[in-house]
Amino acid sequence: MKKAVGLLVALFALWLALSGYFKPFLLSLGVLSCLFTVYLASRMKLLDDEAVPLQLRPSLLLYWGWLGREVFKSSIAVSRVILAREMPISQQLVAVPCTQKTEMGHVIFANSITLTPGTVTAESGNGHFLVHALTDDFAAPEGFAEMDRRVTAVEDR
Amino acid sequence: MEHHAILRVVSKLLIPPILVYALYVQWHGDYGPGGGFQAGVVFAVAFILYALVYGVDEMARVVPPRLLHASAGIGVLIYAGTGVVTMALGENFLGYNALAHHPVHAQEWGIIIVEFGVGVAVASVMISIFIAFACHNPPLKDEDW
Amino acid sequence: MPGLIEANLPALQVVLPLVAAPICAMLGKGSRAWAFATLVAFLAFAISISLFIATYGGQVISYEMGGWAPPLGIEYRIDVLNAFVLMIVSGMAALVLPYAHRSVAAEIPAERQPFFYTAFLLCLTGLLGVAITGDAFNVFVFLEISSLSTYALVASGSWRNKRALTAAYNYLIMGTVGATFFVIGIGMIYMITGTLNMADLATRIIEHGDSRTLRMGFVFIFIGVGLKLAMFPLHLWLPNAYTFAPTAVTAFVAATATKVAVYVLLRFMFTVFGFDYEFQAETLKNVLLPVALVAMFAASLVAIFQDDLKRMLAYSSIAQIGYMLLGLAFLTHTGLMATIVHLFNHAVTKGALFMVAGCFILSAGTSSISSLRGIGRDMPWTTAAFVAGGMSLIGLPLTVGFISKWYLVQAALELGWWPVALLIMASSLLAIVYVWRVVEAAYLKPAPEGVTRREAPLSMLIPAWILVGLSIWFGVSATLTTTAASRAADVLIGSSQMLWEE
Amino acid sequence: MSADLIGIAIIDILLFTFLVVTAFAIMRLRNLFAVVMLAGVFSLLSASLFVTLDAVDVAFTEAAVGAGISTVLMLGTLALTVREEKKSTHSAFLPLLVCLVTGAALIYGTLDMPPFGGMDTPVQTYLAPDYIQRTPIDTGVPNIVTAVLASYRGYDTLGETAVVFTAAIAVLLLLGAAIRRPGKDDGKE
Amino acid sequence: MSDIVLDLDFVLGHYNYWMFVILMMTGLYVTVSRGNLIKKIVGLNLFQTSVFMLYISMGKVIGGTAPILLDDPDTVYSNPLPHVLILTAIVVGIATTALALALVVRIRETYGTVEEDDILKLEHEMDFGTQAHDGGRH
Amino acid sequence: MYMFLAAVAAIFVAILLVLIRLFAGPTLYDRVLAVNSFGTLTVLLLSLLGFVTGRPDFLDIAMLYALINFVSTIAILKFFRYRALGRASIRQEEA
Amino acid sequence: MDAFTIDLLLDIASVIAFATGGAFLLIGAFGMIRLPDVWSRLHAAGIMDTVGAELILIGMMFQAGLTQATLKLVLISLFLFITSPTSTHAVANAAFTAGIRPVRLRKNEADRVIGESAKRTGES
Amino acid sequence: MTDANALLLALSIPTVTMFLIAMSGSRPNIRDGISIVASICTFAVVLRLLESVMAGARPSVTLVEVMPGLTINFSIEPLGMLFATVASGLWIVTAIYSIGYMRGAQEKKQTRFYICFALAIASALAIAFSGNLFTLFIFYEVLTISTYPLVAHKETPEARAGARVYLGILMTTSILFLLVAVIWTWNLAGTMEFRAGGILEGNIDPAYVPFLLALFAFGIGKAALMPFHRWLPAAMVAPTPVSALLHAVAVVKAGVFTMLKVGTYIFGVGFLSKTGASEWLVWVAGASILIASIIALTKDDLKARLAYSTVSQLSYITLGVALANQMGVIGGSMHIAMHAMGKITLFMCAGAIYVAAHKTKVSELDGLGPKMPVTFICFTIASLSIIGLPPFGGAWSKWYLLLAAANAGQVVMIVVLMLSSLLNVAYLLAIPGRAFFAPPKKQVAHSLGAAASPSDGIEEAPLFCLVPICLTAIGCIVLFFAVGGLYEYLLSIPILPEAAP
Ligand code: NA
Ligand code: NA
Repeated sequence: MKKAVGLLVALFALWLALSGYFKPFLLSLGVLSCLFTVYLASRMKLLDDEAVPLQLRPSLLLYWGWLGREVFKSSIAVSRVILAREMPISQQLVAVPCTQKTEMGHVIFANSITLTPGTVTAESGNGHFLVHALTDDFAAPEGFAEMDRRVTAVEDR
Repeated sequence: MEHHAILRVVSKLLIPPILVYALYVQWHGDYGPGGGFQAGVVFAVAFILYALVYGVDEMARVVPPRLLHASAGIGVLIYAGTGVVTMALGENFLGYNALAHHPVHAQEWGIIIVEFGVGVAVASVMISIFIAFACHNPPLKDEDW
Repeated sequence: MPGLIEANLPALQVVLPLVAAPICAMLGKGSRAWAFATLVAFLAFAISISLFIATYGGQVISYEMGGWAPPLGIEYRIDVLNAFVLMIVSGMAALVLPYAHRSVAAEIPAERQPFFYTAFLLCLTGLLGVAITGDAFNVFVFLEISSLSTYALVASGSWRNKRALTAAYNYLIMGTVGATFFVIGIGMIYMITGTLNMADLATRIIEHGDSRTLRMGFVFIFIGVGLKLAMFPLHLWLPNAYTFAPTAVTAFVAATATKVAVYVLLRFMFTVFGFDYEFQAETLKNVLLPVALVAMFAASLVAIFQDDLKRMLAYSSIAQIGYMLLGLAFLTHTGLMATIVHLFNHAVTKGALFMVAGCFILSAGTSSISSLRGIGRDMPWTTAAFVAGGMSLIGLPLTVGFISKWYLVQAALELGWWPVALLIMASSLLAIVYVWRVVEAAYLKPAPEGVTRREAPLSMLIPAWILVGLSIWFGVSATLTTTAASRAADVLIGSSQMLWEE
Repeated sequence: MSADLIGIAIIDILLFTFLVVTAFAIMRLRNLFAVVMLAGVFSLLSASLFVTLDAVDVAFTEAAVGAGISTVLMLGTLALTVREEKKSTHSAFLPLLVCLVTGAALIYGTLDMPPFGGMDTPVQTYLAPDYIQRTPIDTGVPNIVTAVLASYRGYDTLGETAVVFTAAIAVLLLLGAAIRRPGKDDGKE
Repeated sequence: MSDIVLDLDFVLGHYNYWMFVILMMTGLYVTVSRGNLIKKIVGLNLFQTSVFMLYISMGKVIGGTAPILLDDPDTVYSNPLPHVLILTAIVVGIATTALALALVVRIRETYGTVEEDDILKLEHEMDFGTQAHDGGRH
Repeated sequence: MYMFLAAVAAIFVAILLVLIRLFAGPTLYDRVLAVNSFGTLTVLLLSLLGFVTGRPDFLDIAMLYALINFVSTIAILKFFRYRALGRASIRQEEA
Repeated sequence: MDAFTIDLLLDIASVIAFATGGAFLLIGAFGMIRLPDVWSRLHAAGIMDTVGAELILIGMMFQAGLTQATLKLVLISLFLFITSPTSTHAVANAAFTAGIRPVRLRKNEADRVIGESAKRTGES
Repeated sequence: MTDANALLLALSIPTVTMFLIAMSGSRPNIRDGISIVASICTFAVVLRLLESVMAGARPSVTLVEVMPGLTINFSIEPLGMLFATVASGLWIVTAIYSIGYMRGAQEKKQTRFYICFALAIASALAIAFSGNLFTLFIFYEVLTISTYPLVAHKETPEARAGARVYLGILMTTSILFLLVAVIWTWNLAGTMEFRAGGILEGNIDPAYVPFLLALFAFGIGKAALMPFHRWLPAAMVAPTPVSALLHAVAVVKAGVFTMLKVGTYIFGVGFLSKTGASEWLVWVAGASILIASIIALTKDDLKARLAYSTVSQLSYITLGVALANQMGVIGGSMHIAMHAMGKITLFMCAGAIYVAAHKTKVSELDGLGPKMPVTFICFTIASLSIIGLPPFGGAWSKWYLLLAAANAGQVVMIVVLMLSSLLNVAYLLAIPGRAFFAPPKKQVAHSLGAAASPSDGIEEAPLFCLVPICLTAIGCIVLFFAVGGLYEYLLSIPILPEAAP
């Protein structure tokens, strides 16, 4: 029930952002629409796990800020590789351990890896992500560990 | 941690916003681009995503195909029925002015109702068609691939 | 309430089957869907009759959809020509549906039957919508409703013969190309006039005069509709589609779809572009006339060499469409009259013949002429219906086919084109050949050994015989149809001539 | 012409170029996956073009259909059929002739068309002003396209809905309505 | 009919129509020349979409904006009517595509191929088969 | 205005390059990747066009595409792997 | 600060965002062409989908100011932020499952990850 | 009973008979009885009408308006009355004869046979009574269709092929030429009524008249004008009663009757002679007379020889029309009756020979005369009538045709007619000649093995066959002496336009 309300609130916020009209008629339609969506979501069993509330944690925003910087930095690094005359790529598939407990945490970690250019999550399993890295620099375990730590921190809080 | 967790979780995250977006498009056809048809398609896309990730059988549990077939027809009936109602109220077919005292309000109501019909029909039809394709068993043998 | 219904009859004509279609899909069981669809078809037929009566005297009914005045909104504009076509279409539906019950039960899996009847109602909706509307783009929309449902109906013959699928596919591709050409044409005339209402288009086309865009608009509409009506050599989709579609579908579609397409052509040529539009007149004389003549001969010749009865009748349809186009190409009152009266006559005749073919298929399991040997003894009533229909196809006196040919030849002779008159007659000789191949096989050849063939059920025989009866009735006393055709021709010529003279 | 108009014209031309390139690629490629994806690309490029031509509703629809439904259905078909097109054996002469003749006819038809974007053409001066002026008075709906679609020409849209419904009925008639488990043989009823 | 002066103004006023024609013909060519049933449908979509573009360009007013009303009364709007027509046409197009694809699926299921050449060969064999069968009975 | 046009120009060049990758392949995954990137570029283009034409409220189209592009990519991959769109869920497919 | 200055600053911010974003787009697209195989191209696509796209969206936000358009732009960037890595991952995963391996592969620890799923397959 | 009712009754008796026959199909005796009774009744009603017509009555009935201005109308005038009398009278004879023949030859599907027969008679009467060209054309086609099953009766491949030729030529000519001519006439004159003096004069450019006439002359395929005569020999595959029906009672007579009717009431004899439009037809008819006779000489098959004889004789009547004077019309009309009586006798004889001796070839008849004396005597009488020797009916019609040729100044045609009579002698009289005077051939038995030996017990055909033969043979003689009344009657055919009221 809490999850449903959380989702409802989030969806109604989305509605308001999209609509921009504050006529009573449209607002009531918005409420109805969001209720209907929540109903469907529950039928789809989308409310089963932690997916909904996690999106709203403030710590996540902080994490995103950090991630943005990382993304920017590695973008420049990959750009260098692309623009370099001889293209110094040395591809590798490395196994990266992950310490998150929830599925959502896994996903945030995996997507964070993928979001930062130079590394892509290719497969998951065995408590690890199989990550493709473009060069040795990107394959460094320290980088992943840092990210892993931060994601777990978001998850815990 | 399972194989397609990422896809599954992200889809889980995305489907409700897509549905809300579809409904937004549905109800804001008067004000901006979009309307019943576009909304219906987007609505269906949310279900298609669900079916892609969770399987058609699972989706059939959420919306039984028979319900979909019925609602496709109901969408058409909402539209045509509006026309029939206006006829019964003394206007021509689809003459919305009969729906309220003030013609402008009547028109607005008429437009919203028929667009709703379109949306219901299109969403149901698109999902039905998707199910029909998706449930058709591929007759291919592996060596064909 | 009766007044309300009467005032809204034009809308109800199309809305009734349209509303009925989704309900039909929800009924769940084939026989329930069938009963419902049949009821609806009869109501639609009743509506069309009352519309025909209302317009027979030359009145024009205008109905504004949504209450918006014409060029802004969509208008229904019914004169005797529309009403005539509406009556053909809904009448055929009302006859084919009772017939369909048994044949569909034999040809379509039970769980798909509700969808079949729904598609049938949608097809009816589309055809009626095309025939009744006064808006150029609305024609396209309803044409596509009917076309899409027809593709599906044709394809549903696949449980009898898988070739129905490829037939439907080819039909779909050619039909869609045709529809797109039609849309291009509409776009061009819209571009130079700014309107879509047919009556409004007529006046504004004259205001703006001839132009290259108008010409190509005409050409694309002509070719687009030509594809839909299987104008030779754009007919390639037709033979297989008619051959492999379920019998009831063939009977209905052959009797109505191409007729409605011819109607559209008439409407656009004469009401929209105008009877006196010179480029059109030139095109008709230099292109359509030879094309129609070639169609009459080529298709009839091919029909002679077919072993499958349905395919033979399909090629015959292409030839018969040639007759309709020929009448149109004469650009005279009598010629138009011939075309319009042949719409009805051919619908009745071909409907009956395809129904007979369906009876053969049901009883003998095949429509191959060589395996129909001696069937005249086993299925006397069915075969007799074929003979009567065949005579109408040939154009023998006391059948409707004769009436059509009469006016066609008369139109040719009025113009002094006696070679054309001779060619018309020569082509009907080819019809004798292909009809007589069946008659000979059915009556004069011994039945194959060990084959048992029962007479077709009454639910199929009666509709077929009603059509045969109509083809004889209106062949003996054609005053009603010819007068309607004559007035329709008046409408087509009169309205536009008045306009061009301004 | 102001800068933004020139800008839009250049965008148009570039979009055209991409469209033509994509169309030719579709023609040339025989990998049907690639073809399907390119068809999606074509659809998106045309949606962009529609936006530059002020047809936002159309662009919206084209994007939804082209990216959302068409592609998925095409893929569904590929899943049930093949992924590579065979080389055609018959001559391309007749199709080429047909297309050239049709194209020539179309070009001929364009010669008398009013120039693109003009304001004094029949299309702009005849009905359009009525729709634009009357929509707020008659219906109070800001989106004129919606007003015309659902009210002035609402009957067309009813037909459109019927077409969609027809497609569903047709597909169900052809492919069946029941959800079947894998393994059961289908299509041989 | 007016005489055509093929100057720059004329070309600028018409070039986009000609581009649409090229696109249309590419689509039509794919439809009529390709033997693969799926490719034909893609071609058909191309053809139709190009026609839609032609329509939409009819309604465009240079310096105009999308026909969604703004507060400024002096705004010039492009013609909404072609947009409405094409919305309908797009819907019809997708409906046709869905049906066509369903047909292709069934064709593949029964014929084992979606190539026109192969299908024609199979159908020819079917025809030939029937004829031989009948010939035997004569 | 010019900065929008400049951004549009950059997007066009990027689209061109991505399309080349799409035509060239060589593997299916190259194409899917290209299509996905093309989708993102289109989202940007559609957004920018709203600004260029002076009606930024048409971002709805871009948003629609941002949402839908994902679905078609998933569809491509899912069915390429399992040869069916709906034969079973991804979860069941593990077995 | 008057309105003009704010506008100027916003314009400058936009120009910077567009310029860097556009540059990243171009580099990424160039990488799409230049890099040798699908695995390496994934990263080029990553540049385009992340920094390239987001920077351009941010540039537009500066121009839109505090309007609903900015809200929608934020939503778009949010959606992109969620979907683009997922898509990329899906492509990588599909390629990996299909047995496509990077060219000139320096190190391969795939066994450590897929071992478990292989075991799972064996059980069921 | 009013004349109009009598007219309708005459048409409806054979029509109703069809249904009665169909219902009594399982009981042959009742079925055959119905045929005979119906034929007698019909003849009685026709005689009743004849009486009225001779008294000057011109009954007319309009059944239905098919298209605006186009009605199915029956009106009786002397020419049609003559044809109706011949057809209904000979129906009695043929009906009796068919019973004998069909039972004797053990033919199958006799019910179908009698139904079609009755329909053929009904349409022949309808043709005779047609009040306008449109009605005539309709029943002309009905006649073709109704006789097709009769021709194809045996259902053998030969019968099917023969019937195909029959139907093909008759349909081709009637649709390709006659119908066009009919519609053209309608276009020109705005009416299709048969009117004294014709309806075309003043409505048609004289230059087109020969052309229109050609459409009619060749379109009326039943008149078997060369080169569209092939159907007649092809139809010889049919049972003999059918041949009688074709050659004497209904079909070819309907053809030449139509020719006369068109010449007299559509073109008008005066108009034809004024424009000289029928000049070419005189020559074609003349050629047809001679060529057909020569072909007949070469035929060994008895029925084929008779068929070509018919082709030749029909062209006499066409010639009568083409000569375009009153004597031509009278001679032509009279020849309908004379030839009918003669030719039906000949065919029934041929049938009797087939039933009794199973012989179809002229060369097989040697020595058969003494065994079947009555048959061959009747054959001789009929032959002489066809040749045109007194005291047999044919003499008169040939005489009037000669007069007509003389009136028209066609000397060559006089020669043609004489020459033709000589040829008739050669191909017709040769048959009884061989039968009576040639010694029976023995080698036939050798070659055919199973064929009859000289003493195989061949005797006269059954009585049902013989009686009609004798009746018609006597008819040939009676007609010679009754010609005065006939001539008087034929004079009442209006040749000139009626004076304007
Ligand atoms: Na990455
Ligand atoms: Na809208």
